[in-house]
Amino acid sequence: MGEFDFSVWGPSLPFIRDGLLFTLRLTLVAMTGGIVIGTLLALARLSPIVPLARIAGAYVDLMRSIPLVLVILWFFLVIPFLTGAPVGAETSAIITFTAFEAAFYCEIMRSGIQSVPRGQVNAAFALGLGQAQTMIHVILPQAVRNMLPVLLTQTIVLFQDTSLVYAIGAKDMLKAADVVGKNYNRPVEMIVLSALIYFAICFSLSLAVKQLQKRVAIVR
Amino acid sequence: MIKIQNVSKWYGHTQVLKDCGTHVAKGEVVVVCGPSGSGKSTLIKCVNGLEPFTQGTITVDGISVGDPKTDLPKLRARVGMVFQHFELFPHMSVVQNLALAQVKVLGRSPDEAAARGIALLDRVGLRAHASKFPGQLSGGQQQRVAIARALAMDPICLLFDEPTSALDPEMIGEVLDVMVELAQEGMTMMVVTHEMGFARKVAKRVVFMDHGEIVEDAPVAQFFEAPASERAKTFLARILHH
Amino acid sequence: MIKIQNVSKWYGHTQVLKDCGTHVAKGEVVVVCGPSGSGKSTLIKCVNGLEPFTQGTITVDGISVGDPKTDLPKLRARVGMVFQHFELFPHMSVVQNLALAQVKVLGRSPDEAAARGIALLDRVGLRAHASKFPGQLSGGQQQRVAIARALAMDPICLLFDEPTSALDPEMIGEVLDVMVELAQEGMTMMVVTHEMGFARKVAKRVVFMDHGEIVEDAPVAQFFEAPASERAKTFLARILHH
Amino acid sequence: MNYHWNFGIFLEQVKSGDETYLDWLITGLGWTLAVSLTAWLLALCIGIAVGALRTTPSRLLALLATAWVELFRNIPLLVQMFLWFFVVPEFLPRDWSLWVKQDMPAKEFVTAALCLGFFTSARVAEQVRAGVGSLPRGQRDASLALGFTLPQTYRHVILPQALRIVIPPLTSEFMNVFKNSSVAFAIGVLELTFQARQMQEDSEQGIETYLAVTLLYFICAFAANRGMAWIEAKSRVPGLIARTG
Amino acid sequence: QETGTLKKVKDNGSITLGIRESSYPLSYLDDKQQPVGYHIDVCNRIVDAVKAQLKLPALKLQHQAVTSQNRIPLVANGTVDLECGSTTNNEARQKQVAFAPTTFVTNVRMAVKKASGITGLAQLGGKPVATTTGTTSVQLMRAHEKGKGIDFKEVYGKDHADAFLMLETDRAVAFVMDDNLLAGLIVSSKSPADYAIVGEVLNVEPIAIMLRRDDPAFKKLVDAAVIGLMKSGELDKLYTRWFLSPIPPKNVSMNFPMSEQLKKLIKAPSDAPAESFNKK
Ligand SMILES: Nc1ncnc2c1ncn2[C@@H]1O[C@H](COP(=O)(O)OP(=O)(O)OP(=O)(O)O)[C@@H](O)[C@H]1O
Ligand SMILES: Nc1ncnc2c1ncn2[C@@H]1O[C@H](COP(=O)(O)OP(=O)(O)OP(=O)(O)O)[C@@H](O)[C@H]1O
Ligand SMILES: [Mg+2]
Ligand SMILES: [Mg+2]
Repeated sequence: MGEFDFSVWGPSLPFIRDGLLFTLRLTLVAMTGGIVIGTLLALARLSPIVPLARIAGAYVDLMRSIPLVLVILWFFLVIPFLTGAPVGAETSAIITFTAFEAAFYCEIMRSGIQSVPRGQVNAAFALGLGQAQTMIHVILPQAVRNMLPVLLTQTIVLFQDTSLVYAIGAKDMLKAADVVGKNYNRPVEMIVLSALIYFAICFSLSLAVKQLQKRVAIVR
Repeated sequence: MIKIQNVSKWYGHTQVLKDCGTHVAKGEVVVVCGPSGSGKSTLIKCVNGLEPFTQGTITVDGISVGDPKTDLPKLRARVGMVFQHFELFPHMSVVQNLALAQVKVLGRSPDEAAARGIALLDRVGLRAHASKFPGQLSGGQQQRVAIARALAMDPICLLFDEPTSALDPEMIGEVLDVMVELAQEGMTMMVVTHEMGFARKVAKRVVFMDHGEIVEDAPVAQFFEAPASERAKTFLARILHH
Repeated sequence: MIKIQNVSKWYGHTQVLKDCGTHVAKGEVVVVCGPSGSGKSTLIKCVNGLEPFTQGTITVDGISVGDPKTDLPKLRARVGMVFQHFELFPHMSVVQNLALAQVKVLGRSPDEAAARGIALLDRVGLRAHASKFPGQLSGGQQQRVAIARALAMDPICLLFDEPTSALDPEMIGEVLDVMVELAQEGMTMMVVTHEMGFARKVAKRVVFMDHGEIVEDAPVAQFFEAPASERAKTFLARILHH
Repeated sequence: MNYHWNFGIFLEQVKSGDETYLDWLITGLGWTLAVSLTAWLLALCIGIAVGALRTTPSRLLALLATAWVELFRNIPLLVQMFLWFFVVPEFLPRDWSLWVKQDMPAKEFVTAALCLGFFTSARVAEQVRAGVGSLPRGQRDASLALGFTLPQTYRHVILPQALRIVIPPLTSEFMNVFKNSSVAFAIGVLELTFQARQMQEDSEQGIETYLAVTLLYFICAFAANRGMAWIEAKSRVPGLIARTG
Repeated sequence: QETGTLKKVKDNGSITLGIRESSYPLSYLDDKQQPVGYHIDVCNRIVDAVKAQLKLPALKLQHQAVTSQNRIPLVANGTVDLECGSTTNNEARQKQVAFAPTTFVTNVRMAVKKASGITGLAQLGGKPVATTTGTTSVQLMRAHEKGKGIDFKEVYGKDHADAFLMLETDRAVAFVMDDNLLAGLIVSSKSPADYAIVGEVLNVEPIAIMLRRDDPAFKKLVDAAVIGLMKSGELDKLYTRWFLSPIPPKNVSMNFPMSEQLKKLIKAPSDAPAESFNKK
């Protein structure tokens, strides 16, 4: 291709912006949903009720063993049969990512919960707090603080993984860049642009994580 | 107040408590000692139901701890406990640590709970530190906060599990001072400790455990001057040696 | 043997050692004590160059520790050190712990190193445990292994940083016994400890530190009977109180 | 469902050739394994080195190692794959560039394995760094105090412990390598995803195809998981309680 | 009373078209990233017919991007009602889906750089040949009588644009693909004059709009609409608009005259699969 021509970046910006908005929305929703469901899954995995723990464990192991792009495809193809009605690519992406990320957040929250010393549970019980109160007021706040860096790092991974929605034709940032690249026949330049954008966003996020880590870390 | 009768406990195939029995009357201080792994922590945790036990009965103020019908949280709210590693909640300020259970368990209003908390902090000499976080305090200060936290629930008795053994030597004194004061005010206490000076000063009886058994249960003077068992003698020699 | 002159050290803007100076002659035992955070660990780590210092000089056996030209690994191989938390290598068996540095640093043959290790284990009474892993030993046993590990390098002097303060009370004795024996055999030792019984028994001098300063550096008897400074008096009162 | 099922498809011949679809999938599995295992080996070597460098007192080395990690973990793998394949060769001298593009043996495989290896090495490095950081500082002191040099300290004391600690997170990464290798189809490695696309285009039995491929990936990840569990059990130190998480 | 797709469309008040993002000029995204193309226009006419039959002038039109991997399952599971891409009608697919009458015929050939002097399969021995992942062009080359015994080095792009990039950057000397796609890629390339479409026709493939199987009512409506376009000459106009006039995004013409096969098919519409086609 010899020389590069970066003038294609200009006209691509509106599409990049739209794609980025979708990417961010997907990331945010999947993160929030994933953390909530993941925490519930973690509680299930740690619960003394064996069947519940088994089911949660099986779900997590399954999700962690299949490439995300296949999960995306499966959900897209299978949800219509479950619900009886087709769902759009975006809805499907949101459901898939939430369900998939929940498995990863579950593992993070599980180790977060386990990282809280056993003595804390004893102390809470000894004060007369019940199981649920102990979880809500004593264990989870510490687990989240301990795991915040890992939770956010996983979110950065999630942000990058959203590029896999190409498999179901949803239009994220990478897709938008790809289409512009094809229209102007400058695919390489557009890939370079998306690499730069991804890097800029992920790198700032990981810097932010480091700052946050210093701020919220529990003084022991 | 506390009655322990024929309590045994197994972890799988290993027996960690063997037919233990003792009692603590109202206003009495009983010290429990013994080598590491002898089951002291396990025994004291059985008293407020933090550890389930396999056989025997324990009653606290007439309520049976092992009975499945007993409302354990309610019972525990009336029994204070202080741990070796303080176990303050590190994500809450000192006064929040004191208020949490008062609000959530006793149903006191947040203001009332905070006021009671501050009063107790005053008592252990830490009023100035009310809004600090546990991690910003020294070990001795943290343990005094932990005692105040237990007192905030207006307990009928207090359990201590090696309250000074995670402390630097210069801080042991400040914690023991608070405990001695409590004892002198008539608090019922069951204390696992190796601080024999404390035992001599305020304990009524010493319970000596080894390998899950209560080997000796004797009045303080008798325990120190004429321990009945060989094991207690060796133990005392080791621990008073230096 | 060890000469510390005008040593100062800053962490950023906080000064943790202030113009410290003392010395340990060959065959002498010097005890360092003082409140938590006073800089004892920092000072003793400066002696074998584990902590760099900002000002002053330290020489060990005539070799300057702070000199950039000094071969620190070589120097450290001749200075033994024992830590508060033992710091045995948990992934190696006891005898491997003893042999590793002999082989890799002194270049002894594995057989020779193992033989020397076993001999030293015998000496600290742990021959039977040679092929166990550190995690399978009690704290007191681990610390005795750590002392044997230091001795295996045939050190010219030994540094101890609170060797007994992480131990259960009944185990303190067994470690102190080994240390007393070493002292009586004429080993040069610099010991950070709060075990005043040990200090009385074998130390020549006591160095008392507070806030990074050496406040007092006196012969044992004088330190205990008539400490010169107010700070040392309060400290002694606190720590001997119980 | 309006779908024509045919699970016998795997034993049928492909349209233009004398192989069966099963043969295609087996070829694909072979390439998936080759790319993943090569990349994993690379990632372990680089990751351990880079992770360890980040914990050394040398500012410069730590900075370089940090740059490596940040560069390779902050760009999606798909994009990196494309950059390595299409962009990097353009910066080589013309002769080299042509050689890389036309004559380099197994160029897709080499590019994919390098790219996946580098990407994974950044994550391995993070884990290793965390593992080293979680060791008590006293271990380093103790080793230095015995006269070990810093490299010896890492070799004999720090890394053997840190690596044991990070086996669980590394297990996840190892499983991820297999899953991530599916991106290699983008530059034309004949691995599972590639074969799946080809098979579904040729046979029109897409759902059966993807079921089979999903199953194969699952088996790979599961085998990786078991393999690491075996290593973890083998390397367990008696008396050292495994840290959870 | 409606059944099948028509009932579903009526109930939902919307119809979903499956589109491709770079099947020039049948179905692709223009510079506003909106789907346009010859088959999109044909589909829009079909949708008009649906609106008329259901008396739903306000019927909502939705687009769903599909890929060659998921288009058939998406039609089968009801996500997409009409696939307006560039799908070859063949026997295997007819087991899964139904097709409208063929509206385009493509020939599989190869694009090369003029400077290479390559004009046929025979010159490809030992050289790298590009194609798109998942397509079967290489098998076609092998199967062709002139391709027998020649060893190509195959290289794969993940989509047509990537495969073309391989040709452009000298990773491959030829790109084997449907000729309309090749023409589209060449026209939008940096220097269209450097490329040529050459060589033997490896395969002739009827391209058609895809719909769900076993839905006679909908199939009848679609067939009627497409045949109507053919009979009225409107399809010719659409062909001219997309293949012989300037088109977005670059506003240049592909200059791709209608093949004899397509002319025949417009006279005698048919939804017969490729297999019946290539019978010589
Ligand atoms: N969760 C457990 N599973 C199996 N064994 C246990 C468990 N917890 C404690 N034990 C065993 O029970 C015995 C008694 O333990 P306990 O903690 O009560 O001893 P202790 O006297 O308090 O010792 P220390 O002075 O070290 O605190 C020990 O041998 C210990 O190994
Ligand atoms: N890495 C560090 N960065 C900043 N300050 C430090 C660091 N390490 C130690 N300090 C500070 O240096 C001072 C001396 O610490 P040092 O560990 O030497 O005290 P110590 O006398 O050994 O206390 P202890 O009895 O608790 O072991 C303390 O105030 C400590 O907070
Ligand atoms: Mg205990
Ligand atoms: Mg210290």
